[in-house]
Amino acid sequence: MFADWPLLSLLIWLPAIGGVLVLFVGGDKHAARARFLALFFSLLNMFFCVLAYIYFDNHTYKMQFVENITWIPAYGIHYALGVDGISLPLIFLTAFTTLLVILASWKTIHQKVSQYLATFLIMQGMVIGVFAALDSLLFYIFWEGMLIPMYLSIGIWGSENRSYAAIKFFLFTFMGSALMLVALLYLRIQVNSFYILDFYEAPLSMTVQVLIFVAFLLAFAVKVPMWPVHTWLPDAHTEAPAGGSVVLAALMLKMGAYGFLRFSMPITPDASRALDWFMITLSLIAVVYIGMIAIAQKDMKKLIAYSSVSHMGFVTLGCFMLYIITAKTGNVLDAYMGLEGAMVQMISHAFGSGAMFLGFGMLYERLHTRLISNFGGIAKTMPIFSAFFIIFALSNIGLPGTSGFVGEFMIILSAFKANFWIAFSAALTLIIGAVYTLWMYKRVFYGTIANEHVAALKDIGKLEILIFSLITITIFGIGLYPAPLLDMFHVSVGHLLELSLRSKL
Amino acid sequence: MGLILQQTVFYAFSAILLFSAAMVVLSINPVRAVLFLVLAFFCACILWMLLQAEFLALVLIFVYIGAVMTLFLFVIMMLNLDIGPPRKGWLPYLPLAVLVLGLFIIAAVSALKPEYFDPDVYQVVTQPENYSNTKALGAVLYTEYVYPFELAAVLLLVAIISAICLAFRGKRPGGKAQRISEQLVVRRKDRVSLINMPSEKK
Amino acid sequence: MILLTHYLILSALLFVIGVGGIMINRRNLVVLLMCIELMLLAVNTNLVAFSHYLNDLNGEVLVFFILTVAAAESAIGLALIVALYRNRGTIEVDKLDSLKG
Amino acid sequence: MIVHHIQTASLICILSPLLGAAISGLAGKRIGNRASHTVAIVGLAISFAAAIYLFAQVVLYKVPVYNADLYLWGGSGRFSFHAGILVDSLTTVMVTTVTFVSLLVHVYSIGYMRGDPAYHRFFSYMSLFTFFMLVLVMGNNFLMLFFGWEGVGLVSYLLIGFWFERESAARGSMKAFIVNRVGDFGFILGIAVVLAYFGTLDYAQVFKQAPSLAGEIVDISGTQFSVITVMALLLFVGAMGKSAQIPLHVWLPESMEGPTPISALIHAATMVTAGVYMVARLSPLFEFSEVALSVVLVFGATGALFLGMLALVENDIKRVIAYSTMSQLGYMMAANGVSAFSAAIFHLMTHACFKALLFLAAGSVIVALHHQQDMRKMGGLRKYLPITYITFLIGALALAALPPFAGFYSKDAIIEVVKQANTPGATYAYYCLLIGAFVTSLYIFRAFFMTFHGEERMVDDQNEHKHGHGEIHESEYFILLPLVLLAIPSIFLGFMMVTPMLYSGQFSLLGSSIYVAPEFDFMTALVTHYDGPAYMALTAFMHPPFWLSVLGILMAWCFYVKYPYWATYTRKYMEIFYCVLKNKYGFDAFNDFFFVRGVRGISQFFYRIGDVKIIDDCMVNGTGRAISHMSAWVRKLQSGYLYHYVFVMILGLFAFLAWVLL
Repeated sequence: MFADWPLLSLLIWLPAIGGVLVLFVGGDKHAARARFLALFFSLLNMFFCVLAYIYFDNHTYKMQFVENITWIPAYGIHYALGVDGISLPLIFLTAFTTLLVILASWKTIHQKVSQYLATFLIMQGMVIGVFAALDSLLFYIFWEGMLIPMYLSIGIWGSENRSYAAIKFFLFTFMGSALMLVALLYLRIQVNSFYILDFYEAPLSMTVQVLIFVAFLLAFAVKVPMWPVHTWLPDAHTEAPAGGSVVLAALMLKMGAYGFLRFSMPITPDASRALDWFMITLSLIAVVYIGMIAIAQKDMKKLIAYSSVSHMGFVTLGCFMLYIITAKTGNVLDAYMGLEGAMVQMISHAFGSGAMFLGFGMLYERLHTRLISNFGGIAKTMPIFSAFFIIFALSNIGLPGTSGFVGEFMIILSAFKANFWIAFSAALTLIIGAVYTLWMYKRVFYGTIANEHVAALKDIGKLEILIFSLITITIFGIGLYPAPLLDMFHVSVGHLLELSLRSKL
Repeated sequence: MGLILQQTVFYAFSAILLFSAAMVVLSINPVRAVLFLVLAFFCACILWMLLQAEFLALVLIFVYIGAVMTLFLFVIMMLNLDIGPPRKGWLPYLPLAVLVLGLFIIAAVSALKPEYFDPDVYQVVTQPENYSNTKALGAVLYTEYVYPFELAAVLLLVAIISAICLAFRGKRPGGKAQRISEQLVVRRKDRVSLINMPSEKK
Repeated sequence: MILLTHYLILSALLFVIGVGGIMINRRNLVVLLMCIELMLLAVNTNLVAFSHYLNDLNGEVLVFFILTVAAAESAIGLALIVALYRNRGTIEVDKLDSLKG
Repeated sequence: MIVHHIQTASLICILSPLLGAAISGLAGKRIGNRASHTVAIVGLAISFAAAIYLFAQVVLYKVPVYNADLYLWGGSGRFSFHAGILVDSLTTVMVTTVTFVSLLVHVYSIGYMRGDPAYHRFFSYMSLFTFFMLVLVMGNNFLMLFFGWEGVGLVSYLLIGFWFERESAARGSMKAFIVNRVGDFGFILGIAVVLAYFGTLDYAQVFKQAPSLAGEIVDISGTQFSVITVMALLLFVGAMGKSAQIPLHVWLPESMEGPTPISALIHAATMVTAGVYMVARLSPLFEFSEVALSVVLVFGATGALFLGMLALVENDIKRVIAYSTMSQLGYMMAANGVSAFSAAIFHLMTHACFKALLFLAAGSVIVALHHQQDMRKMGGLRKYLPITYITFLIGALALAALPPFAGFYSKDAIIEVVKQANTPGATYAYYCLLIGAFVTSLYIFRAFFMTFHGEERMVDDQNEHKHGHGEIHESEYFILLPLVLLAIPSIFLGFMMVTPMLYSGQFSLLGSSIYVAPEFDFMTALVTHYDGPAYMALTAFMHPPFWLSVLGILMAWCFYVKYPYWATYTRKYMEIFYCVLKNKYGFDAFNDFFFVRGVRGISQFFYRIGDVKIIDDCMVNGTGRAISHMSAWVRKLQSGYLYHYVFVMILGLFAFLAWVLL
């Protein structure tokens, strides 16, 4: 019975409507009411996500749950939605992350509660819209639209330096996407349609492809973020509230990588092929250089943020290796692993980093400091929390059995197919990641109790244990049995490879 | 009218026109400047007559000199500005102004090349004896240009209203305006009060 | 023989004097308005001259409208000056720099 | 049918420790200490029973090799990765050793860890460790190997940092993990090479294809390498990390910050031997690269001698044994290097028993002295700790390779086979190992005599008074039982197992699970001179290693019991030598300077200069600043003066005119 429902529209608009309703609940006097309402909507959304997963057919690369309504006929803009094996996991991730954020806000947010919850519900709708849109203008609207709630969440619930961070975040991402709009309009003129799928068929000369690629690159690279346009992320992360950081790490960064997969590679395959060395170089710089920078951090949240950038370097590396691999072996099948590894890395990074940000949020709420030197010996006072946190840290450094391993493993293995030195640099993350994560863990959790604030800490409560358990189960689930997740990718990735490897010239 | 006379009139009034225009700019006393402006308009009026635009020339006299210039004069006198030398003389700016304006004049004059302004093309047409500039203008104005004409009228109205609005500062307290409604609702007891005075004791 | 060119030169000079007046006048806003009148006069003279030499009445119609607009303009301009004087106590051009960035 | 049983048994064997770990770890607080150690030990006992069953099936009844995939872990393109189990003789030998030692260490921990606030956590970790170790040895592909590999590394990290309040423990655990990660860095690249050239990670398929790849060449930035050599060397980097080979050995001494049972189980008996196991398991790869074998040999032999020498100047009893472990791991690696994989595994087994014994005995001493580890503050303990004394002596004799103790058979075989070998570097290795034999007995008996003989030097650090004699007493039953149980195989294991393990030709116990290329088959040469274990023990005095060991013991006796001032003299006259050893050849200083401070410096530089200054300050905020500077300048154009605007208008007009005219 659900198969005929407009599931994607529900997924997008239900949280948005929920957000508005939550907003109407009003002031902090009715905070509990707002929380339960938000939780209800987020669970409802999760339910529809599960439905979508059940009805999803992973034997076809065709878009599914397609909705198509003419929206602005004068310009040929449609309200067109649909998902394939690449976007559905990300939508699932979005619903799940928002649920976690709402649960996590229960104890940490006490001011402007309904507004906070509404912000994240609306943001959820927007992000799902980004992943589900088939019309490029619709995509663009969701893409920009989600900046507003994010901007607000940093600007209102952030810490001291929040306005600088919020503006930096906004300008960076906005600057990037301005050029993307130009590219979209150009493509619209070429194919006389705003459908993304029609863009794939547009014949484009090399020069045009390179220009479009660069325009897309700016938009997506800022979002991912790639070196050297990454500096907004540490600032945004440090200043954002816990929920904001989680959504930033878990969802926003994925939008950039998704853009590469959905736009750059299939629309401008020749330019991608010609510029893949550039992308790979930037990715490796992100992996190694940013990893080194993470070591130097004194601010715990910044450290996690830099590690995020470093991990996203893996994603972009996995995305753009396919050209070298196929050029070397001539076998498309060899290229699957890098791309699928990148996508697993996207999902797993959401849990690893997102969970660390959530965990840090709980610490921050108790201690109100971000400096690592103000922590120490927390394992003594908060044993359960420390146990959970080490699981997230280990997922972050890619320990086998955790989700973080799967992506890194697949990407490093396929990197070797491309080039020894790419694999070598990428594998350095094994060491660098361990250094910054464990050093941080040592300084924060191990050692003697640093000060009386730490001594007075209380361990996490039942709700927090619930949240962390959900994440832990997912981390181990993906780590020990990634096959179901990978099965969702196969056919869609195959189609994507086909699109990305042909020549448009 | 003979050609010589025409030329004499043109050159003479042109000279006066330019002189008075210069004096408008240069004179320190604004009243004097207005008076020179009036002179300039008068000269221009003569020159327009020479161009057989009698109606416009007269309008210039009546409307401009009669109304607008008076207004200028009125404002200047009302504001009662102190007349003193400018704090910074205009001399320092003069070279630059002369330079730029000189260039401008050169450019403007160089535009007057014979190929653009061939005297054979720009021939004066001799009008018939009973030709009336006023009549011809009116014929065009009230037929072809009636719509813009009405617009111009509205524009003037708007200008009047807005000028009043700009200059009007609202009723001043202590004004002596008559308040009719108050006068009408007034009662006897408001105006007349009977005072009971005890009679003087003897 | 007076040619069109003569009138054009005359009005060019007149116009330049008006412009120069605006530039060198630092004292009085009213004089600025007067300079504008001078420039309008130059333009009008041009139009009348063309109208005459091309035997085309449209030019004179245009002058008529310009005169109307100019009258309106100076009325509003003067009203503005009066309002300005009331608010700021001066109409010295040098002191009017509230638009300064 | 039997195949089915084997699968069930191996699953029970792997999963029961995990279950024990889960119960004692998650519910430990609720069910109490007693229940949690019971659960863990029962889990392990089941696992041990299953291991014995497997051993019996495979070794005694010669059941064919069981190799099956359990489930598809994940697949991509033409690669698929499975989780699978391989049960062959090598596996069963390892599994039995691991579960046996682990079980005893579990029992030992009841006594050793009594009263620790995180008692249940400790048992959970140990069972978890056993689980990972079993996955490591029972996996049938590189993925499982890597999974177990990193898993044991993780538990090792957790256990070294078990007393995390201590700064040294926290630092040691981190160092252990990171150094191991350096090894894993090579390991995962090795796996990548395997996948790239074989297209699969399954052992069986890889080994089948290995001969065909022997001549393949890979081009790495212009230089030609043999594929197998690159592969084997990268994998060996992983083994170097885990098995504490030079130069990645630096973590092992610091791992002694963990509780002593951990040192016995993880850092002596099982985990550190994973590298040895790995090389043996991958023998079909290593055999095709003489370069790789030679590297393994040279690194192993160097470690065997030079790391053993470090134990001579160490005063911490646990660290002495730790250096001894590194040295013995060097012996095993050297055996691997000359393709005597069976000897390596044999030494691994015997070493697991006697080294665990030594550690546990040392732990018993430490408990008796209230966590005093400095041997300078021990002495004459023979009187108070008789059982510990005897078991330690047995362990020491086994380590010193005196016949007929277990260590003799395995170590002597290694030295002999290296002597026979003609692998490049074998001569150097032979002399290293030979001197190593002398050093071994010297340091272990130095420790023995310093601890149990001589005058009593026990001083309580806090109270500055001598321990009352009544205070030092023999440890409790739970501690002594494992000591005795380990002492038995330390004596007899070698005698019993040497024939089936080493000298049965192609019928030897490990059989087909290792592969030795004909040109490297030096073990066969030894078989011809072999006449049974008793004969071997009796003729030991005909070989130099025996005399070197005895010399070592004698020297130790002279230096530390008879003429203690000799030691002082020697130290005085060999100042430089002493200094070099005391500074551990400068590895720590080098690492500290080059890696720790170097990396920190570079990352600080990257952050402060690269990110903050150049990107953020110069480019990001610089753009903002440039714009605001520019607008400040442009603002001046807007002076607010009418005549300026007019002037610009005129200029514009002029320009327009000029454009029209020109």
